Amino acid sequence: MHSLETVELTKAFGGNLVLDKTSVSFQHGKVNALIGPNGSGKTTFFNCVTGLIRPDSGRVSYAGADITRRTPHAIARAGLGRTFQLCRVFPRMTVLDNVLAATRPRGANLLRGARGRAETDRARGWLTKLGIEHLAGIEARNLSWGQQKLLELAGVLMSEPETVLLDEPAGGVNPALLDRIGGLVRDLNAEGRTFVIVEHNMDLVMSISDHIVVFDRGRPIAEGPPSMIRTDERVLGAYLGV
Amino acid sequence: MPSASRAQPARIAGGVAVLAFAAVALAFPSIAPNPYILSVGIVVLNYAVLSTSWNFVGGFTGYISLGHGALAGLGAYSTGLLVTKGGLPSFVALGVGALLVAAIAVPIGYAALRVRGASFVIVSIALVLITLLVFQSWASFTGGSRGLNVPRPFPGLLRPEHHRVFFYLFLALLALALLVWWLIDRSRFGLGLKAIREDEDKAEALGTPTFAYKLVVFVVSAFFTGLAGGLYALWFGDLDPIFQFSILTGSYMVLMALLGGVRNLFGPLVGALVVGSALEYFKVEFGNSPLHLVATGVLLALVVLFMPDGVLPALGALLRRFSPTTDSSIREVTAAELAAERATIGGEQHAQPRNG
Amino acid sequence: MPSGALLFQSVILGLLLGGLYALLAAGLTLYFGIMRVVMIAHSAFLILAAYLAWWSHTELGIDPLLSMVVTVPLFFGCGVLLQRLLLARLRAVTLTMMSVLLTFAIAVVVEGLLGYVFSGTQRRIQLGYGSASLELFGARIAVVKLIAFGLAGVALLALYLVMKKTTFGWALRATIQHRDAARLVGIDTDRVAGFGFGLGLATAAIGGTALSLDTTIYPSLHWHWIGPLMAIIVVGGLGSVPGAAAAAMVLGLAQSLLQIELGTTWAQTVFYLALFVTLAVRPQGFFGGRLAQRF
Amino acid sequence: MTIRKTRTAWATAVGATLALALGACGGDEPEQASTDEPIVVGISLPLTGDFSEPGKGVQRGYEAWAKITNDKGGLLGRQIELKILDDQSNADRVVADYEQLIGSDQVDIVVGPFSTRLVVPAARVAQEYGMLFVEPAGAAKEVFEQGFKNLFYAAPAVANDHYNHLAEYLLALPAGQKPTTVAYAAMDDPFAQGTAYGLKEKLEAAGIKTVIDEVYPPNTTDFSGIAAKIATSKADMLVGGSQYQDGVNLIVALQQLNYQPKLAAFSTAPTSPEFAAAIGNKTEGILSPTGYTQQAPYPSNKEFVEKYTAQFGSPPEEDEANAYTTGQVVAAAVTAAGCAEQGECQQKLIDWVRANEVETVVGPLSWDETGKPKGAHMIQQWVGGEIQIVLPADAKETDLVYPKPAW
Repeated sequence: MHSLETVELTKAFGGNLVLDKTSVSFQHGKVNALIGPNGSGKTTFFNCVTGLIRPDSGRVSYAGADITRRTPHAIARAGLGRTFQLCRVFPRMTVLDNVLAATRPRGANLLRGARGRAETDRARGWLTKLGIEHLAGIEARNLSWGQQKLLELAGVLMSEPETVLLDEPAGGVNPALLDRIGGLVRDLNAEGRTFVIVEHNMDLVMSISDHIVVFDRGRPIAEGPPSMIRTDERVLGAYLGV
Repeated sequence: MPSASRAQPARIAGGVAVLAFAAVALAFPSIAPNPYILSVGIVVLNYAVLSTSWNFVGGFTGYISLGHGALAGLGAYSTGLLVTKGGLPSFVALGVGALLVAAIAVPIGYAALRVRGASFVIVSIALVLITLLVFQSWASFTGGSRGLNVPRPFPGLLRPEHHRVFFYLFLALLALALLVWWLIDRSRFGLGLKAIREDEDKAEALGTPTFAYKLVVFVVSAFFTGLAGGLYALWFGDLDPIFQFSILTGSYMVLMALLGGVRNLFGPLVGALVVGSALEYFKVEFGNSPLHLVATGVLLALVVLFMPDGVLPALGALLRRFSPTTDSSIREVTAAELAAERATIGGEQHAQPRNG
Repeated sequence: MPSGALLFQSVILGLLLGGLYALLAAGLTLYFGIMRVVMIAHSAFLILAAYLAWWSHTELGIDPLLSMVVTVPLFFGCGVLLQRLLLARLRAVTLTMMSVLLTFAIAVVVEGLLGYVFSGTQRRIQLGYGSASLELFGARIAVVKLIAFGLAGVALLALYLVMKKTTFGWALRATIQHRDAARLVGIDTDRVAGFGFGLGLATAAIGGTALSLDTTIYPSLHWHWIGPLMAIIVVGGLGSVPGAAAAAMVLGLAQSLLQIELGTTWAQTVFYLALFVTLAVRPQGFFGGRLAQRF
Repeated sequence: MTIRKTRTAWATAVGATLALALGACGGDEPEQASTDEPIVVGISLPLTGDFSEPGKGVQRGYEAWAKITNDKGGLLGRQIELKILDDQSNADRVVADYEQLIGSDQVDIVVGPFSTRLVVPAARVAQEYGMLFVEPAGAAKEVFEQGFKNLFYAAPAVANDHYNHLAEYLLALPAGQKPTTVAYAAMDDPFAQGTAYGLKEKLEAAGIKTVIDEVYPPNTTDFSGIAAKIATSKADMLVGGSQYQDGVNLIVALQQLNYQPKLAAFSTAPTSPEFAAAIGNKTEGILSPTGYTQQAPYPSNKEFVEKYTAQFGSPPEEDEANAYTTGQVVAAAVTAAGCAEQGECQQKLIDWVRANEVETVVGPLSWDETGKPKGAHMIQQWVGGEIQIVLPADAKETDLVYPKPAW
């Protein structure tokens, strides 16, 4: 069964076609990986899916609903959470507030105190799970790169998305942290969250994903379980340029 | 965000300062040596209300408006016209007028806030110029360049008494504006707004309806600006488009807010006290000269270039560097944390499940 | 219903005005293209140039047009310094907002200094040929307006040639299109940006001289110019020089024609209406302009 | 000494406002004016901004009055000291200025600023402090509809009556020569517009058609649009309700369009010394009302013209004369009431002016209960390169040229 899928998604910047009639579908409740050489359109794909960029043509549907023209926050509220390639946190807000900012109050709740007990507990919960709870009171700009990655993740998780899109979660983090993120993804997936991960680190991809989609020049060239992808020479071709 | 990591002594000091200000403000009418000084006090208070109102947009969302002068002018004129043409009682007119300004702010915000970045500033400047044009040209309705004369709400009072009353009215309005700012600041709405200021895309991706948030806070800001303008109209009595819709009013608000620090509740107030008093002082000592403009411009440029977070915060940081007790030590702390961090990671490594 | 003669006269006036708008808007567009900066001080420098022209005429008795020999290079230098010393300092994160504030501050300083040196009194150059005019199919064209239009035209043409035909122009366009790419192909984008600003400010010098021939000037006059100009570059689609020129002509004409029915001041509102409509309906502008979205 | 007073006052204000020096205040009671002290006369004038040209003229007028009076031993044996503030032609500043002059600087007398737009707010401040307010420039009828009890306009006539003599002249013309169409262009300013509309009412009443009626705000600089309309209307006669620069600009724009009316009348601008040069000396036949002429026979005027010319190197114009007149009125009141300080003295001064007639450089002046003077203006015309009185007949220096030669 499919939750997130795109039909003939197309996006061009100026002259060059970045997404070329891309039709992909990701498996619900699984850890999906999206790989491919640099410039194969993975991040653009994410941006189109999450509404940050308007595709020129094509459709994006999530859980059966067409979300192509929705605003990013509407898509987020539909259950799609994402992180950014160069991780983005709110630099001048404390770690705790960074996470709390992910709550989505409505109506009268908007005027209630931002640090309500329930939220704060949940936020601290996530911080603890990611092992940065002790930094709660510090402004995010003072965190190390790895800590910021974790913080961004905590924020996304705080917004309780059914499906989490991670854009290079392993980018520039030390091996130890890498394992930790990998483990975390697995745990959360076990709790029923769907993941779509763009990642260059093959070890991580192969170790955690159930289903892999390979991009080349803005279109999928292969998909399947890690075991299959490992041996697919089209993939090797794409990477080695043979 | 100072509120988050401020040491206890600093907080107490702050409280004392606030109380001291309140005391002086309440006593001011009786210690002011003559009516002129009192009227200056009112002008400064008016600046304080305006820049605080401005800070609803500037401080929370980081969107800088140079056009709030026009909103104040609209407040003044709508109040004045409601009294003279509509025959409403002065203070009813004040309220209705402010609501009108808020209503006008909706379409303006819609045009200005949809597109990100400088277009907001452009629209805000355009707003001043267009309102000036309209209120000058539409003489039959607004009185045009001859200005509009707003009848006094308390005709009986002599001028000094009149000043005294309005001083307290402005003080009350200031308190109200500060209260609302504080409420938003600590609210979830406020948190969302600050998220927008920090990184609008990120906030949007986390599910914050950024456009709606910006629009709402812009309208709130417009409402208070309108109130300030209207109250000024009732106090001052003579409205002239050239002055009511002057680009300078807006830039004073920005300067005051930036100077005092847009992230602090009291930043704009302090900025207004400094700049406002300075303006009037130099006028008395050296008379009016275009050098006021030069000073304003230079000051603004310096703040923008070197202390975009405000002068007072910058000074505060400077002071803190010398006192060990407070949060200047963030960096060392994080250094320590980082060490701890690595340790923990190292420790957890083995615990990690190895699957693949 | 206005007479045909009046319509024709207004069309002529509109075109003459539009020419000047086009030149100045071109300058603004240049800045925006280079740094995504809305240069509020542009028109302040315009008025400064006008004052220098007036001063050199009344004090030194030389024809205002000659003042350009000094002002144009002077302004070019100012532009370079402005970009290198001030705007380049701003943090990229807050560049748009802060640059507007900074240029606004500069505009206010210029206005203040003008007021201090020349006083707030309205000034006007008294030329021998000030009220001379040519007959054209029953319409009258003031010689001074014609000269102003000519200046604008020549300056625009020169700007176009520099952009299209010279290596510097090539580098400038490259920088505008894609800064990083330009850097990759070995363009010193900082230097180019600086010169680009100089170029923009030089157009202000020419425009100011043209302006001084036939208008009364006073220090705060620049606000009456920056408003329409900002409207023009937004309507024209930010970053597109032809777009700006087209918008300038259209709006200039519209203003002049609306004057017949609405009078001078109401007619000016057409710019702001156009601005609001554009932003509300079509933020990327009506005459193309790739950069608009990013604005 | 007033300076020092404001300083301490300021220390207090700033101190208090900034919550720094609570103790620094008090002890600022205004000293009682003793007879050897000068009489301080407070004035706020537009020395920069829209009205700076006439503003400076008014300033010279006041300075001339102070000097001439002081040379003759001052008033009540006290010297006159002027305290002039610049209001930048800005209504807000004007109020703050008079607030400061009366409340803080404790001046003994205040007199009016320039331009009706500023007179009304200023007069209100003076009224609410119970001060006498004689003013040289609040000529529009609005001023006298505000119900001021303390205001007196020190000139022969209000704006709407400036053209009375011209109206009579035109309406007396035989049907053939009488202009049939008129174009009006007036600054949106009570005074300037008042002059033009005063004439408009009278001519329309006599059935002379209005073909163009344009009103423009004070900061207008581009007159080509208005000029185009007027030119294409081919009106016989043109009436400009102008201050200074706007009149010049409009005339130049009209000359660019080669518009040649039979009659062109502008308020204020043509009487200014720079006028001829400003429009390239194409002044022939331009009309203008004036409340003052250097040739006026009144005794005080001879003295005024002499000493003024000696002081400033050029003879006085209308603005200067009005300011001087204001001074004369105040002087007369002070001498008669025998006092000049704030407080009950002011009411004495007001009552005296209300009840009496004052000999001035523009002739004997007296006022109705609203402070409106009872008189009319003369009409001048540029004839043979200089501006001369042409109406009324008994005061004329030369004959009115009609229709006017081409400019």
